[in-house]
Amino acid sequence: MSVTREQIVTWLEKTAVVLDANKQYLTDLDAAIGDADHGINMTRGFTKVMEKLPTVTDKDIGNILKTVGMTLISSVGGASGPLYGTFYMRAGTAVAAKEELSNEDLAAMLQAGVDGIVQRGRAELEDKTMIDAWFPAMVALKTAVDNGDTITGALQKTVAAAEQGMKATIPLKARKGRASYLGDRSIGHQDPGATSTHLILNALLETVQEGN
Amino acid sequence: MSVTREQIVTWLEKTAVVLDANKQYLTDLDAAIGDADHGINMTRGFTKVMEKLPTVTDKDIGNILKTVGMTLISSVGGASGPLYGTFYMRAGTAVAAKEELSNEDLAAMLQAGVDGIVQRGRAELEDKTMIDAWFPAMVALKTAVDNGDTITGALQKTVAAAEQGMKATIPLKARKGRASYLGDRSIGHQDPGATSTHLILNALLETVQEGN
Amino acid sequence: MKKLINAVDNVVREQLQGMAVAHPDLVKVQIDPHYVVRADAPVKGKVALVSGGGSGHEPMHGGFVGMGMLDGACPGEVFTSPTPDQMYECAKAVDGGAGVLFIVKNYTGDVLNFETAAELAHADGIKVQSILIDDDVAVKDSLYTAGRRGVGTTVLAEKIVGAAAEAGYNLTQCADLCRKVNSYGRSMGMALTSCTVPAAGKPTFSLGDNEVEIGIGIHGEPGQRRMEMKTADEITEMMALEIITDKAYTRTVREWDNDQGVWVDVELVDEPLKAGDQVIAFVNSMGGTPVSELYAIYRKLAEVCQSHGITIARNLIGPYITSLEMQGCSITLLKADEEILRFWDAPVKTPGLRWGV
Amino acid sequence: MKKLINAVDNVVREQLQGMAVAHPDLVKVQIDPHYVVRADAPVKGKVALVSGGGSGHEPMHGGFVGMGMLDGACPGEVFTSPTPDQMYECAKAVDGGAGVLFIVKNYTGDVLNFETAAELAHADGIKVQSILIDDDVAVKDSLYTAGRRGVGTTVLAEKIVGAAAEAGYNLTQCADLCRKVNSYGRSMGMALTSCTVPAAGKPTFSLGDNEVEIGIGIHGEPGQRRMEMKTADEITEMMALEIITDKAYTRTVREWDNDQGVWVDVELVDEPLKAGDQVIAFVNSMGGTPVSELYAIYRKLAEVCQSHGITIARNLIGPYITSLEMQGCSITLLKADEEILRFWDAPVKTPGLRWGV
Ligand SMILES: Nc1ncnc2c1ncn2[C@@H]1O[C@H](COP(=O)(O)OP(=O)(O)O)[C@@H](O)[C@H]1O
Ligand SMILES: Nc1ncnc2c1ncn2[C@@H]1O[C@H](COP(=O)(O)OP(=O)(O)O)[C@@H](O)[C@H]1O
Ligand SMILES: [Mg+2]
Ligand SMILES: [Mg+2]
Ligand SMILES: [Mg+2]
Ligand SMILES: [Mg+2]
Repeated sequence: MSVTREQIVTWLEKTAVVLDANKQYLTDLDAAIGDADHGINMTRGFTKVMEKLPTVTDKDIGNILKTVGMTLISSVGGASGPLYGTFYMRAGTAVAAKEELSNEDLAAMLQAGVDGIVQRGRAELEDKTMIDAWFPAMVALKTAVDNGDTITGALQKTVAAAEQGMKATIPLKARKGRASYLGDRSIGHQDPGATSTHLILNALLETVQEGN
Repeated sequence: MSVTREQIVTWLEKTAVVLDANKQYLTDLDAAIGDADHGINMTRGFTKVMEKLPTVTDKDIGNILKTVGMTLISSVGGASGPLYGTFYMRAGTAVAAKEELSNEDLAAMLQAGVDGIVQRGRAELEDKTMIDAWFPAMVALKTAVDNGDTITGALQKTVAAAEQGMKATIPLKARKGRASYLGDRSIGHQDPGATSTHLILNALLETVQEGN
Repeated sequence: MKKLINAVDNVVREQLQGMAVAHPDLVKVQIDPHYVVRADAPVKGKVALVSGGGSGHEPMHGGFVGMGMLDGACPGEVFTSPTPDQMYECAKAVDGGAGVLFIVKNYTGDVLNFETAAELAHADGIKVQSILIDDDVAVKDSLYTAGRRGVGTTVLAEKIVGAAAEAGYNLTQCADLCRKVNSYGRSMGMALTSCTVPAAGKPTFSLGDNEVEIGIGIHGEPGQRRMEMKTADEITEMMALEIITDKAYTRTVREWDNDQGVWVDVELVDEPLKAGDQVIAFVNSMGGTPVSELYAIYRKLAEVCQSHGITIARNLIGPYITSLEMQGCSITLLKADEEILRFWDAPVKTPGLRWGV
Repeated sequence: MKKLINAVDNVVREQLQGMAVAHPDLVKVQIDPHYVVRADAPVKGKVALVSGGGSGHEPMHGGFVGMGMLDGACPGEVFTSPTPDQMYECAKAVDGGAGVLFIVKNYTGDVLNFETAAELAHADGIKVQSILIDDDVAVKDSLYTAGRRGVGTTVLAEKIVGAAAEAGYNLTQCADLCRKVNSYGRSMGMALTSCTVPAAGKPTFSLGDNEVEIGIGIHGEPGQRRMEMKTADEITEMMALEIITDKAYTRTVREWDNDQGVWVDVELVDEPLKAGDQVIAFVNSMGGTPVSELYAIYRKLAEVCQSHGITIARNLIGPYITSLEMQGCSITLLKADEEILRFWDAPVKTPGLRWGV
């Protein structure tokens, strides 16, 4: 089993669609504990990605992902721009020159991307950021791949872990990003970045499920 | 029958009370077609009048009324300050040195005051201003006095004429003061200045009725 | 009502006290009766400019007191004309022997109270002239109204005539220049929201989510008409066109004849703007509209002017003549000749407007 | 949502275009990527100051570009940090050979994007230093938060360091002065109303008729706490006391080491204000609060400072670092030594701040 270049492209397209569909939702989450722009930021970024994508769909996966990262960095701004941008840049570097990805490649790609986010943003688990979704998702994928799960099975566990991590941000008190200024008032709200992370991973699962 | 100095003082006290009680009402009328301050202006003025009044209650009526006029001019501002101020100044001049007023004195006093308002403000009948209450009231008083009515009877007709004039401002289109800027939009609203004029004259009637 | 105020009765006084502690180098503030004069008043031999009106339009007028602009300002209660004794005391405090020019916005209250003040000052031997600002094109005729309101041109007149007085113009020259500036200036305003007079405690009018008031004055009063919300470009174009295509405006005003000591009726005519004219363009916030939105307005205004052959020689963009916290804006176009531009560019040093020094 | 805008996607661009037509003598505006540089950029041999951040804080930063203040400003989308390529292009456009100082407000987005920009500029051979402004005392600890936000002190730092650069300070001297100004400055803000981000179309939060937010930042985010509306005096005293009694503040920040081309962690400590200190007092409107209310605030602030032995040497009162049309205010006290006062008084000529020239 493997993930093809075409599937990576489909994943990115699905991501653009799902973020757009959830633009208001993500922005509302950000209004509660941030500055009411996360959905707007992500849609602006992935609209640009969709403009750029046709120019690189014949390139290798590493190249495609790096283009996505650079596009996000230069069009999103805010905290999520450099963080998601770094994710795709590092993910792309990890799978440089590949035309399709084995399950192990996919796990390595996710790990490299998440490491990049942590290095840039210096968030730790339970700081109530996107890391609370990315990190358990990455661990779940690695474990499932190590256990020899199918790609679909592995990604189901990945998305489930991301969803759980996302929901687990609700009771947390934020320690990074704008939400941290609210102190206790951040408790009881779901982190917008963790929510977009879950949507992105779920788009990957759906892509792979359709391919089977 | 005559109006005593004490009754003039009572009239002014009653005026202060009734304007204060109608502060919100007058301001609301002004909000509709002006700048939402007529009640505030009138109360500010008559609060000052009440402060000054004790220092002149032993003076003659002309003196008392001129003090009221000067106090209004120097404390109200707006359009109503100089207009009502002029009314009391001229009224006071018309009854200079008197300690009590015959019915004829009262009619002459009102006429002098109203003439003063017209000279300053240059409003004509049906311009939708306080003149629409003052003018018919003045005519009614003069006619009643000429007919030999009692003071109470004459003032009842005066107040009735003022009230009718006040209500007659409702369908008018304003041609003077702030309301004139509204053009047709001023139609359907009662003029605040005509309303305070009616209240002031009614306070005089009540004073005289109590005295009997 | 939520405002950063204490007791509503103290609003004006406390703002003046704040101004006094903030700018002792620029102004002196007198409380009861309230007026603001420049720190070095009276300036001997210089014509003194005095303006005034209701409070709630800040920085106008108190914020325009200082070198190169006003010598004195008389703030009334919020949106209520000041009283003659304020104006008279202020005139006495600033007269440096060369006379006092009253700059009066055309509202019944302001006009009547300044009339009495001029009479009082004259009786006291102070040379007085009084010029009316009536530039609001939203008021169409003067026969069936109190005449055009004084709005945006007031700020420009105070700056320009202030510089002329500083440069040594005598009282008649200052009055003539002020009359010219008024006749060259035209304004139009609009509101997105009402404002709340502190003493009233609630908004003066209410507007639907999709409504705006067009042709408002500066006192939170409703405008000439209410219409559906439109884009900034459409609103700007509409207002700019009302100004640019406004016809000649004729009316009779009372002016003070200082020699005779009487009021005389004079007929004034403002000529329309025309292609080839240079202007000072003034985009003003009503108080609650941020400067960023004014720049979007200015962008379109420049386009409309250009397409009508009108050159913007100078501009002023910001909250200068406001209606408390009202959201909205006004546009003023002032035809500018060499004399006007020269005095516009001259140094000014006031709390609210400063350059060249 | 009612605003004087056209399509929400064009808001920032059209405001910049308006600024370009309004002030060609002061600034040049670049569209896509967006940045504003002074009309005479690059100024040879002078350290160039670049700041930036989300739009919606106007006049900051674009309005502070010009002689004696910023060389360049990078506006992001409304309340969204700009991107590294804007900053990098802007740095290239203003570098006059003496290097570029980035003045960065401490928000995760601004910090991360400016970090990338510094790396890009350095790789290009441009000397870069980057100083963080983190002056908001409403954020209590830095261990469990993203650290204090950069608010009012930013405006003062841009003015003061801008004058120093104009006077010939080299890059390190400018960076040191900027770090000092930041460590001497403390701010606190509050909101009466929310603002509405154009792209969101509705207010970010809603407040009851009798509620205010205390300890807000400048992005329409809710504050540190919500409380019942109080008088201007009570609110002023409360904010002033939080600033004056604020303890020493210690945190670790990343600074760019231009020689090594690496980020290094440095520990910074801000010492508290104390009796005998001189300050620059800055009373700022969040955009929708009129200047008249700021004067009432200033009046009380002066009283509170005096009773704590703190002398206000200079002041700035008006809307300078705003949150769109939000009603509310912030107070900044900046301890001022002779160096700071000298550069504060130096001439400045920008669309948003001008004196001495
Ligand atoms: N230091 C950080 N590390 C990881 N994620 C972060 C960090 N700071 C913020 N985030 C994420 O960014 C999200 C906010 O993104 P966005 O609203 O687009 O940017 P901004 O906060 O600049 O407005 C938060 O919900 C959080 O998940
Ligand atoms: N020229 C005038 N002549 C007579 N009355 C006038 C004139 N102009 C205005 N008024 C009266 O003044 C009233 C408004 O007074 P007020 O609200 O106190 O002053 P302002 O209009 O200055 O706010 C109007 O309702 C009208 O009756
Ligand atoms: Mg956000
Ligand atoms: Mg009124
Ligand atoms: Mg009034
Ligand atoms: Mg943001």
